[in-house]
Amino acid sequence: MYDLLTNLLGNQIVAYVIAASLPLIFVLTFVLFAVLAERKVSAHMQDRLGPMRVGWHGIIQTLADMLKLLQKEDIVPEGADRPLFNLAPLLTFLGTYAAFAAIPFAGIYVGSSTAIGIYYITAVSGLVVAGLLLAGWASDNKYSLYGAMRTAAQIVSYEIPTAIAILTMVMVSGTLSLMKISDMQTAHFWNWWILGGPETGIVKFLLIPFMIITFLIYYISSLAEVNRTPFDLPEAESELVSGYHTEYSGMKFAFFFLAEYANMFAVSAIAVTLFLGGFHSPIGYLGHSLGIDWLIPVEQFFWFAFKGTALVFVQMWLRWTLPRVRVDQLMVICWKYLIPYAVVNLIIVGIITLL
Amino acid sequence: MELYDIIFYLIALTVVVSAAIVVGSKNIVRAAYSLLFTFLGVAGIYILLGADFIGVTQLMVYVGGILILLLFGIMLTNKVYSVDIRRENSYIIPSIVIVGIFAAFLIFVMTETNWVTADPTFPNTTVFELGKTLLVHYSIIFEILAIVLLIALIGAATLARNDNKER
Amino acid sequence: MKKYLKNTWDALWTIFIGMKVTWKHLFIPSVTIQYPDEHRPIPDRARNRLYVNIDDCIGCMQCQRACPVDCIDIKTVKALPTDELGLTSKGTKKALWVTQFNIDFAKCMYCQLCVFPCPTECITMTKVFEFSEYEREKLLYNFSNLTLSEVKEKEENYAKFMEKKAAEKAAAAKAKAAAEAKAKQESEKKDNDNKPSSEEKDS
Amino acid sequence: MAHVGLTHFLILSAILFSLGIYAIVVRKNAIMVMMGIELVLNSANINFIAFAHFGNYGISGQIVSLVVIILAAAEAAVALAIVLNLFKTYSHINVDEVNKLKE
Repeated sequence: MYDLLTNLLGNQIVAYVIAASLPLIFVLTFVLFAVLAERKVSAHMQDRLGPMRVGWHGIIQTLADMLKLLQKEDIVPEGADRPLFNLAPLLTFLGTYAAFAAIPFAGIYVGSSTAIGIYYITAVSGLVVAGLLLAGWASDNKYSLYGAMRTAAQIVSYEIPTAIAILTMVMVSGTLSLMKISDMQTAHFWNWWILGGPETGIVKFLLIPFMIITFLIYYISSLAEVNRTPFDLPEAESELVSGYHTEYSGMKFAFFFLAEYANMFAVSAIAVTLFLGGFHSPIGYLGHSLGIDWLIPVEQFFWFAFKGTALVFVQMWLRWTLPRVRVDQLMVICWKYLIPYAVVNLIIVGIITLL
Repeated sequence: MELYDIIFYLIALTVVVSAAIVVGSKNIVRAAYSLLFTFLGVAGIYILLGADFIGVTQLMVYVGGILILLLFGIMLTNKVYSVDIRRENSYIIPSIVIVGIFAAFLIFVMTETNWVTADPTFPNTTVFELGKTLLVHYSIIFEILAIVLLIALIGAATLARNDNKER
Repeated sequence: MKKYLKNTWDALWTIFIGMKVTWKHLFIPSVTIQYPDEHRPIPDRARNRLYVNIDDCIGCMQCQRACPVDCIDIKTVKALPTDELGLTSKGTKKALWVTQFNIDFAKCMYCQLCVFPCPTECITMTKVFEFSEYEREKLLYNFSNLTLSEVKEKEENYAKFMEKKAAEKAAAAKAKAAAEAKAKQESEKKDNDNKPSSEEKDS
Repeated sequence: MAHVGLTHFLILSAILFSLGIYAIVVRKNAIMVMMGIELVLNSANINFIAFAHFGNYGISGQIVSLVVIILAAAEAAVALAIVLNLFKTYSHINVDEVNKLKE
């Protein structure tokens, strides 16, 4: 992609900037639709209708909301630490957006071709914790601080099962590069890692149940990492007003909102890349059969966005199915269930791959 | 390599300025968040030096671990609402003089020594080589590190535990 | 160990059951009524905005007295005997001009207590409930059908009438007093002729 | 300004090291002292990696810095536990006033 842009524009730096801002366009469009989808899905699951008045079936409701947020007065609480208060939403969004640098959207587009993509993504998610903790502290509000402390404890704890699940996949595939992991699962869906990947023979069938367990562990702990229900204690409306972003309004609140939804897509995208074939089509490419070369990246991008959005939909589905867990239950789920399963799973998968 | 130079100077400026804020800031939470930028800048320096794995490890351990730990320490040991943070520094001027002399000496040594250098290479990734070296030549160190980490964790948990027997 | 595994399995299985339920509900038609476009039928005895049929009002002020929040403000002027006020629909004769009948809906709490005491059933609850306004003054409803000049006229008429009446009364009283005094004088004349003027002054 | 070479990185690390030492010497708050230690460790790491990059010593420098990072993590955990204990005993964490081993 860089080479293409560099040749097109004749300037390396401009090419870098454009290539770096492509995910931003995707994130913004995704958030516009995801917020509406969240409201619609929640409404229909509760036999309601959701927003109906702005546009046909409320289709531009999010746009109207964004306009409203942009016009809102920017309020900073009196006791707040002003520079840190302003820094927090930026830091949170930075941590989320930095993860998009290593996610391969299509065969020709990945922000950074680094060979340690998945490790990098795991690392930069630490910035989100710092941002949220900062938001809670700088707000000078005890509910915000409670929310922030809960976020930090929760994300730091759930990073362990996430990391072990990712480690399992790294061990099976033998690379840290998300692009290479994607390319291992070419074309048809029986090559997806959740169905044993490109392994052959008995190993493939032995791997399937453990891959499904790995996927479940990753998915559950990623839910906790992006603070979605049933793990949304940090922003529990009924007890902490709305946690770390209680005091934020207007544009800064929009940044938190953006970061939250972008994060939802980021973890889904990692799940898709690791387990569900990445950007590869499950049923073969139309571009190959028609002989049109430029159609293939478009198809790849479509499949990637489709799979990612499907997993985001499952997150929303779970949100309106499950109640919120208590703090002690949260820790029990992490330390007593997810981590032992993840470790045992890691060892078993290791033995299977040695076969 | 002009872009390389510009990026180096930008990152070096970030590192030095944010480290100065860490050292000089009166507000301890601001110091901690300034430290975050120092860590990010140092990670950038590592990546500029072709050590991508170390750079990301720096990000993971320092930003995701140590900084959060420091912040927890700050929030648990200071009364957050009443500003009870001990602010004043001691012996500022003698310290500045001595540290300044020390820094000047260090920089003198660094610039005047004729270092033996080779042409730098930028490997695509260092992970493979690192892993091989770590598990072949440095395997005992690797194991000892694991044990040290385990002991440190157990020790930390024991130290920070509430002793209910005393009450 | 067995319990541990069973716990895990139960957790996953019950999550899937819950997800099945929500999935079904995703396709159940929603029960929402889009309010400004569609209305639910309002029950017959619902208590909403008050309406006063001013033609039937006899100005008895019973509703004003019944109101617990004093949102009704009625002023009346007595009619002249020559005025033809007509009858209410129930056949009661009206004797008062209702010059002011204000209901402040910003205060009204829709308790319906004003409706029951009305002898002519002229104040009633209607089904209108959407009458929000941008300015509070617009919630002060005036039900009186007399214009300001008419009100002034009635008041002046009544004042004149009262003056006239008072004058008549005074004259009558004077006449009566004079007659009485005369009678007394006449009766006293027979006894004593000394003080006729003081008696006249007193009356 | 010259082409960025080994010396630039070494000077950067020297400045960082001095700042860290200054923080350790001047600050009274134990957590600020810990931050100073982190700065010093980072500057040492920069040196190791710069020599590994510009020198002819292969990848060993990076391994040493990896070891330093891991030890820093262990150190931070233990130091935080000690600081918490100090706070429990003295209800402050000023290192110059911590002068009793036993109550």
